[in-house]
Amino acid sequence: MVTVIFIAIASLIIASAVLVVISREIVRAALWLIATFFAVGALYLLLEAEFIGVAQVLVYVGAVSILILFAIMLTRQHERHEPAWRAGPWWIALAGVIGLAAVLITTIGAVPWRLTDDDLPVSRAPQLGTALMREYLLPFQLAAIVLLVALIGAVVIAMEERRRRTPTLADDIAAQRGAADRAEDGTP
Amino acid sequence: MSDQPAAVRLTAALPAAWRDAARLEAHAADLPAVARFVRDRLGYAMLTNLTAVDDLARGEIEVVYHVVSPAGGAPLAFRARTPRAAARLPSLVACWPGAELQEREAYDLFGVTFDGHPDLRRIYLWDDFVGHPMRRDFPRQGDKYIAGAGEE
Amino acid sequence: MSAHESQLLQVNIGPQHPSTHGVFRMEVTLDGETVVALRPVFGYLHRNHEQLAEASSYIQTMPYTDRLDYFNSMTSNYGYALAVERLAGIEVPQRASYIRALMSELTRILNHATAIGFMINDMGAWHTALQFGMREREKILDLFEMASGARMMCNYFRFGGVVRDLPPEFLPYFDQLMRGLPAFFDEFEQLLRDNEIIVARSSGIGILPRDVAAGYSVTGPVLRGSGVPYDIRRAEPYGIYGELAFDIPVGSVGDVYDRTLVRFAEMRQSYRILQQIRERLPDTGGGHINPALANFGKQKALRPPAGEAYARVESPKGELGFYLVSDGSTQPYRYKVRAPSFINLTPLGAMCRGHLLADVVVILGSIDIVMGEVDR
Amino acid sequence: MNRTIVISQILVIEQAPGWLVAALNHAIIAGVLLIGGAITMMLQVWVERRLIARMQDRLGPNRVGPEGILQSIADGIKMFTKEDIIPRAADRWVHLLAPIVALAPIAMMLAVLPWGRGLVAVDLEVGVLYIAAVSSISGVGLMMAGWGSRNTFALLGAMRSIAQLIAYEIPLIIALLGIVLLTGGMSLARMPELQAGIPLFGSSIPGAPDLGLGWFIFTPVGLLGGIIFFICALAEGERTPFDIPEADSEIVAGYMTEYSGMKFAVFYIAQYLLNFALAVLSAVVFLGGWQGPGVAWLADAGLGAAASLLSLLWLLLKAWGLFMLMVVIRAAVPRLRVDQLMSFAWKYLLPLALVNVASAALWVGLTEWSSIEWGNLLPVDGLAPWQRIGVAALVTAVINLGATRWVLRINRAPAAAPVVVPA
Repeated sequence: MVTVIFIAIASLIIASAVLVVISREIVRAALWLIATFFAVGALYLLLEAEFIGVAQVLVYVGAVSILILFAIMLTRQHERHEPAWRAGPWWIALAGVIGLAAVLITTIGAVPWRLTDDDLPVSRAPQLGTALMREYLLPFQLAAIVLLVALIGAVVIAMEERRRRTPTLADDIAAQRGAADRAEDGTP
Repeated sequence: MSDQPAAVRLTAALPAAWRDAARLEAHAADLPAVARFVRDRLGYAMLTNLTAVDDLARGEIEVVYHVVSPAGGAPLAFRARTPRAAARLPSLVACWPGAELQEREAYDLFGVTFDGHPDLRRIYLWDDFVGHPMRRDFPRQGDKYIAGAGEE
Repeated sequence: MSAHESQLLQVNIGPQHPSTHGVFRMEVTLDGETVVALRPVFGYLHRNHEQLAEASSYIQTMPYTDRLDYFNSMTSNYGYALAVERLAGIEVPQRASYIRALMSELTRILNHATAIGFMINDMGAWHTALQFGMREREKILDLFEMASGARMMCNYFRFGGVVRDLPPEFLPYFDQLMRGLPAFFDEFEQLLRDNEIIVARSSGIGILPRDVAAGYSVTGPVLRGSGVPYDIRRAEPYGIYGELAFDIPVGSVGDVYDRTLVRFAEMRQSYRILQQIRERLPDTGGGHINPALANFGKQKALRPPAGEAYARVESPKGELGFYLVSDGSTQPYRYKVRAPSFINLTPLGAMCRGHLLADVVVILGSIDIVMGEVDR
Repeated sequence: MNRTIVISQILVIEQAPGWLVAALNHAIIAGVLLIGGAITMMLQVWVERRLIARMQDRLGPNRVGPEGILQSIADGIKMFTKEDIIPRAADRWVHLLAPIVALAPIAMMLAVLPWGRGLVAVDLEVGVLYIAAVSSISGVGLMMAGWGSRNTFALLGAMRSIAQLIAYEIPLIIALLGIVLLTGGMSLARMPELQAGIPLFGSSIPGAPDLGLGWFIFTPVGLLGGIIFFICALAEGERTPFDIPEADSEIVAGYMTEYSGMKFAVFYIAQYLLNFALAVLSAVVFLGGWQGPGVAWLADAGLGAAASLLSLLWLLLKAWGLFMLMVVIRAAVPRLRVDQLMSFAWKYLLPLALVNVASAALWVGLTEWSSIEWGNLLPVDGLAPWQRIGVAALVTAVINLGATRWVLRINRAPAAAPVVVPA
């Protein structure tokens, strides 16, 4: 039974991942990417790693992909023209893929996988939290600093946006009045 | 109609501007000067109404400007005339921004071109409409836009 | 400018948009949600009203003026009647003038109550404010029906007076309405002033500064909201308005909030005027119409002498002017309507620039337009 | 869970394979929840229309069925029979799938909500996180709708809704986090169980009767968290004053502009179901869930089924009360502007929610830690549990009140006071 579900989920992951690559329209590719993430989340649930599964959905589907979609829709004019990607000869791509596959397969083969029934400490939320606050405190705090920097960057960009906002009629009049006042001060 | 002292001051200040001083009818070229005087010296800050009248008998179109002062009182009316065949007047939008839509309306319905208007387009009718329907000689029936016109 | 400059977006608001108060269209250029440029587009309801009037006799146009501002047919009637009376030199009896002013002020209350309601609706309130206004409007429409036989297209005015005198049941019902009005004003104004979101959405929005308001030829509550105390009832009194005591409320900043407050204050002033009219109405004389024109055939055969006349009334939306040129025949040679809704739209683009898309509909709502008048 | 297995064992032959029993179990429960959801949605629409009509001096729908209660069914039939329009420029599949992607996660939310004493379909250990994760998926549906319609208004609506969902999800989750600290776990099913007893002190006073009133809303942490959560729930559920994504007076209907017929109805159902799920969630987390006077008494008397029924009634009562509060708010206020909405989330709710988490941590420290964990700084060992709760309540109340006043003060807009001057 579990095997059947696993095969279903795995084929869903592979199919949608392939579709991400071959989709001609970038928004559709992003939507397939979301499907991939979601299926990966389901895979975690199948492994009874509830926390990781839910976090996967929350972070990747709920935040990352939506930001990707948002960025695509904001930056691209939503008219439909065929993407013009003719990136070099095909054999370079093929060589790259084969090389990457070779590296991955050798790496996966070289890792001594620990296939035991032990309750792994990271599978449950309390253990995960404790681990983050004890063993991995420094990386955790560093990640927090990275996020803070990103947040400040966003604020700076937003400030710049605000500075170049379109003036209203009242702004114009106030500016004119200010200029007139300055001119008056200058004359005597 | 017109406020007498204001009209008298106007004719006295700009004696050369009038084609018919009794009706406060200005030469087309002097219209901006009249407008500025009316606004700045006489205090008529609002151009409340702008009307074109098609004077078919004389072959001219008269544009009437009603201006009022925020301080109150009756409106002052001054006017200018332009030949129907090539109706053209200087725009007063620079003086009164409120003239913008009204001049577009006169352009659309009467075919008076206002020189210096920032955005002179048809306002009610579509851009490829032919003719100016408020002119007195515009056919009231048998319009080519009415399907089957002229068949009966 | 900078690397992250976003693309401009062209949006058509209208002509079937829910908040354009009819078939009005605005071509809006957006930067994100900020309005960079806005161009109003007219003409979807254009029916060449002026041309039709020039092809009809004078009295035939009277019911047609109802359709200009279909919310306020009484004031439209008044402006047209005034213009023809000036052109033809017709006297109006005192009682008729009182009835006319009574109807005008009722119209003002009706219009402002619904205009504020519609504006708050545009802000996204779910019809509650509008229903408050509509409830009062229905009562006033009952009065109109008693007097004229019609609720919205009243066609009540005639040259030299009104078509018939007030029926006997009118005044008791009117008194009942008047008793309820102060509570309505308080309740409605509380709804606005005590609602933080409405205040936040309306103050500082769509400012039309005092310096430029007059130049744009705006009139009515829009002009007074900008702080210019200009009211035709005071500036060039017509009818009995010279004898009545009332204040002209003005705003200080010229934003949407000011315009709304001016409308509230004007409703209270209209209530004051109505009280004065109600006191003096029984003592008025002269009948409801000039006897020389009491016969409808005489109205039909009216031939004003050649000449021109421009008459204007303070309609609830602003200065409603009628310009007439007569060539001595039974039909006007030139008939022009100076529509407040239309001309108040002149500064719309300037007022909306720099604000958000959500503010556009609120600013439009605060101008209070009716498409029958804009497109004519 | 156990109870439902019993039910399906009656239905299914004893020898059926285990996976079939499990599948049937889940199918039955899912069916009950979804049919219940559909009926709830119809009732919601009717209640909303009637209640708003009351506030506006109108009658509302009163023709179909007694008091118009079947009006929603009539509307549903109308929706079914309407033409399904797909704009020519639209992305066909994205346009079609969008309503489904929007509705499915919301239906998934219903699975982990504890509906009554012992009535929970799936007791997920990370229930709170699950709710947050699943509700964020529906944003994808809205985005698909906005993009797939190829309509400027739809795109604007989708942008707005995503911006809004992201902005309000953060204070929403942080508000829940405070309660997670208090309960020491993310299981939604456990939350009502921890809210037994009497207000504020719960079951910490020995001998006090179990009134089922130990709701978190009665603690300072729960009160602030509950208010923040409810406001965020209004925004997540796109209710007025936060119905900006579908602001009909501005952008027609937002992402739903190009939808008609049944697909429109699916969006509609999704929205009302989300509102109800959020109301239930607020009730579960802050208002004691199914706890209420009488539940514990019935359970002690051995009437387990009656206790479950009463607890279900309590929960529905609370949820409907919260939903009606949403309706009243809708009738009373207009909507915020986009920038006001954003600044409200980031400048008011987020700081308050963060302060609330700190308060919650302090609460836990003051009520549960021993003096060793305090580093011998705080001699708390000698105090009885209820005394410690009293101290914690006092401290957190001061912190939360102070923070609220501070946030309100620093964000006060410069006074714009245009006044009418009679001329």
